[in-house]
Amino acid sequence: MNAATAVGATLLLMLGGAWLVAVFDRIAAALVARRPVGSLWLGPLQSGASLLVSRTNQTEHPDALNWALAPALYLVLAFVGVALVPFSTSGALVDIPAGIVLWGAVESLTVVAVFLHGWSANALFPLLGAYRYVAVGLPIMLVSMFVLIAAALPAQSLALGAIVQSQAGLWNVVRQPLGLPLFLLLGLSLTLRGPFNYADSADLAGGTDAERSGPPRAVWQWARLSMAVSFSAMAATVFLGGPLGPAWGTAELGPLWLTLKTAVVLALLVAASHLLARMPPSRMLTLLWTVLLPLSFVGLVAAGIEAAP
Amino acid sequence: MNDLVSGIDIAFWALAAIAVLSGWRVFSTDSMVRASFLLLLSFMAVAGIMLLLAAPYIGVATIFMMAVEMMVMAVFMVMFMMNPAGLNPMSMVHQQPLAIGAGVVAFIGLSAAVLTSPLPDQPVAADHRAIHALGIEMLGDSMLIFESAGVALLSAMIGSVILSSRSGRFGPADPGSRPPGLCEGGLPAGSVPDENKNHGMGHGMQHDTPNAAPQDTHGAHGAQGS
Amino acid sequence: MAIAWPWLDRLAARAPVAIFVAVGRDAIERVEDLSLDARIAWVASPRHADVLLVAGRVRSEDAPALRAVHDQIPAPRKTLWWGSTPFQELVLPMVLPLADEASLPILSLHTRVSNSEPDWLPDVPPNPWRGLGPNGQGGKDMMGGVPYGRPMAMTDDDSRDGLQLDQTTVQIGPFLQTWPAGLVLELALQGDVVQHARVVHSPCGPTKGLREGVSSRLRSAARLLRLLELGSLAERCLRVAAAHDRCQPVELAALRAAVRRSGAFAALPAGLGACRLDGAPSDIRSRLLAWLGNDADPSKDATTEPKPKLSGLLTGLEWNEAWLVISSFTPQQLHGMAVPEKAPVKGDDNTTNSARSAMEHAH
Amino acid sequence: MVVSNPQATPFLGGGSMPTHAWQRFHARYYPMALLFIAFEMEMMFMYPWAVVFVQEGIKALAEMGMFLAILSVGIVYAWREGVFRWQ
Repeated sequence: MNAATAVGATLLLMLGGAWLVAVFDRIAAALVARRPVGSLWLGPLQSGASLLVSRTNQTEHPDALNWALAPALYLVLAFVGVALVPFSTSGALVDIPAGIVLWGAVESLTVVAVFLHGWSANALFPLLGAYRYVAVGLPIMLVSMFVLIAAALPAQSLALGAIVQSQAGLWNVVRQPLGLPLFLLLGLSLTLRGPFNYADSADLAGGTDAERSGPPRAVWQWARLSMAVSFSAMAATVFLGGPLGPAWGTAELGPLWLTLKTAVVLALLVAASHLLARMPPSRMLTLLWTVLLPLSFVGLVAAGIEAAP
Repeated sequence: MNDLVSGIDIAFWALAAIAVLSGWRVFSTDSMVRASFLLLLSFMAVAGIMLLLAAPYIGVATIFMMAVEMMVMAVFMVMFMMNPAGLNPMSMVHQQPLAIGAGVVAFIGLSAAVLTSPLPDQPVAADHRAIHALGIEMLGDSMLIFESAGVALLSAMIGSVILSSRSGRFGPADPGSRPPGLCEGGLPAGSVPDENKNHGMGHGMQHDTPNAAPQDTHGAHGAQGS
Repeated sequence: MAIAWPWLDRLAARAPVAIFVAVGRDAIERVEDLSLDARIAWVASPRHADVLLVAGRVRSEDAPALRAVHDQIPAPRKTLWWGSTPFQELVLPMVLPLADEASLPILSLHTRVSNSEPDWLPDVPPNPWRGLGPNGQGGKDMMGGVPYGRPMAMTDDDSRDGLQLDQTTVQIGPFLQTWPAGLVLELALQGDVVQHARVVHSPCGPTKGLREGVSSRLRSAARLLRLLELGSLAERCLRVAAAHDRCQPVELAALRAAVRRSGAFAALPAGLGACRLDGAPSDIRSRLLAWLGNDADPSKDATTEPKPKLSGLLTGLEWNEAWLVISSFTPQQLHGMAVPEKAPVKGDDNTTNSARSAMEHAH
Repeated sequence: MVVSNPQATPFLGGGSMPTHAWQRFHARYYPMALLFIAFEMEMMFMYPWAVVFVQEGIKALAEMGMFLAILSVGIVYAWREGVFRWQ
């Protein structure tokens, strides 16, 4: 595959994917609020345009470099994540033998990006959001690491291509039933959504986003949506067999299957973010370390026993 | 591979330059947060060099580990350092003769190690499974090292909990504790929790609260050591 | 910096108008009903807004805050005075009685091509300051001076873990979304834990002659749900409340079930904001449950029991918990709880003290 | 891009704070952050181990059991000391 075509396709996918997430968000919001959906297809574009034409704000003596770079870093991380995903059975844009470890690096750098976004404004609300996000964003990463290691056991490899191949008989979502639900929690945290929205939350008037306006805010919001796409593609690859299709399909249909499965995960992610309440950070820390993390241990042991020869 | 300069060479030199430059910037910035993440940038460039050396796991794991560790380091540096955001100008280098000496020794040592060790001259085989080999090693000869690392890290966990948490099964940890002196045998650096439990002597401010609004004692002052 | 392409402008003009609302007296219900209009987006931060809506009468003590939030809206900004009196110096302000519908005037304001309103506050830094040294950077020594116009926070005692780290004193309010209209709090924060709380201005109080009914309780529930990141469910509460106001039959049981399914009750820590209210012990969970209930009127206004003090309830809480507690009282309940308290004597407050001495150093 | 002083003031709902927001920030989860670092280190051993798990069979299973047991001891201890909440 030509590298330029691949990059262009990824860019298109991220734009289209972000738009799809925004559409899902509108549908979910309308369903939960019991109201008509309104401007569904053009709505996200209109909102994005209104961000782009509004003027950029500047706070009092910010850390100007990081203030400018944080949204871009978040966006780049979303792109790196999606570049790791094998779109067909022949491989991914970035095909390295330690794929899930690199995804882990994307997760941890996301915490850095969100922290810098909140820190660099030199304002109270973003600062509180940043620190609170670090508290919850770090331990949830441990959960996701256990879940991904469990998925690597039957594949005998850390490469995402091999993990896809290992699901030819049975998808991981069935073989390791704890995996996808726990991984979805990480997705909520990575995209600052609903029950894991500790950074950009309502009790901080938008948190790390509270002092933003104009095109940088558009980039930040696009990055959030893109990260949702990236995460969902990753979840579809690790748990739903990625580009593997039913027996009657041909291998060329791989990208289509992956796109469909990604959309399913996206729908789950959006639904969870509109339906579930967020708890105070202290309570969430306790839940994470004493319930969710041990639960991921159990998942790993179960996956180990299942995969043992 | 007979080209005078290959893409790999360019990548190596670029990454090396980033590593050195950002490493230097760590010590010339005023902001603790910037210093932490510049160090992260330096490590990431080194990790990129490891990827060039066909060590994918070590390279990627370095990025992963250093991202979270520098994040935690930034949290702690901001917590405990004066002027954490570098609002006032300050110097990040202290004890310069000692530091220069240590730097020169480390540089000579590492250079000697590089120059004297037999470097491989054959490229790694394309189908070499480095991660697999690492796993086999950990379950084979290095098993003992691996498990003792586990126990060592457990003791690190317990030690960090003991040192850092105030609460515990047996009540608050600070009654009777005394911060270290500013000089040997001198006055404590902060306040002693047992004395004057009403207000902090944080930075030598005198306090009297004749007219303070009556507070519902939900723990504002009550939680101080008995 | 902003992008200016004609087609982008046309697309943006069809987006909902982002309004930041400064809620004054007796206006919160009107604003909440307005926010259900799909052509309008009620945003939490003035940075995200195009239009400032001043709804209801704003007290004179809140005027500086109103000027501040107005100036925080990025240009081009416009203001609509909805049932409020504009400042004297403004030229041709747009005024509308609170009884009129505001959505069309807001839309017309947004589409009208006009210059941005100028700042309402003088363009001066918070403290006079000139950079020091050859690079014009920072203040004196490590922590001194007013670098870039402000001093740095100084250390103080901590009520939870005893670590003496920086304490900042901050005044919050009165113009925040999901915040009681008119409430101004002074909080001493270490990290995000409230060390002391003090009521500076009490909330505007409940609408006169309006008895606490199904509608007003649902609106209170909506504010609390929004803090639990359940914005869509909060909107549903507001819709049910608005329907109830129009005397349409409403189904509360289904709403209650939806809130329960969201895990809102499990998310709220049991015993948070516990106090005796109207002669019975209550906490945040029981109050939310009561708001979503069907009872005619649980609050007996005949109780002579003294009300708990809001500042006492907030002390020692983490930021999110503190805000949840504030939002767990109806305007009627909050009325007697948040009375202005005297400021501590000068010199007792570490931060202002150090700020003042820093100022002296700077000159 | 320069904005006026009143516009640059941080948003606090109309309120204000006299100082910079940047401060020696009292992060309330510092014991957890330390624990997390130790945890993370151990996790790095698990990736190569996962690759050879099926090949090595019962030996790898036993090693994982031991590893998870060590981690669990750390968690249980920290939980007993009340670390997993806002300090």
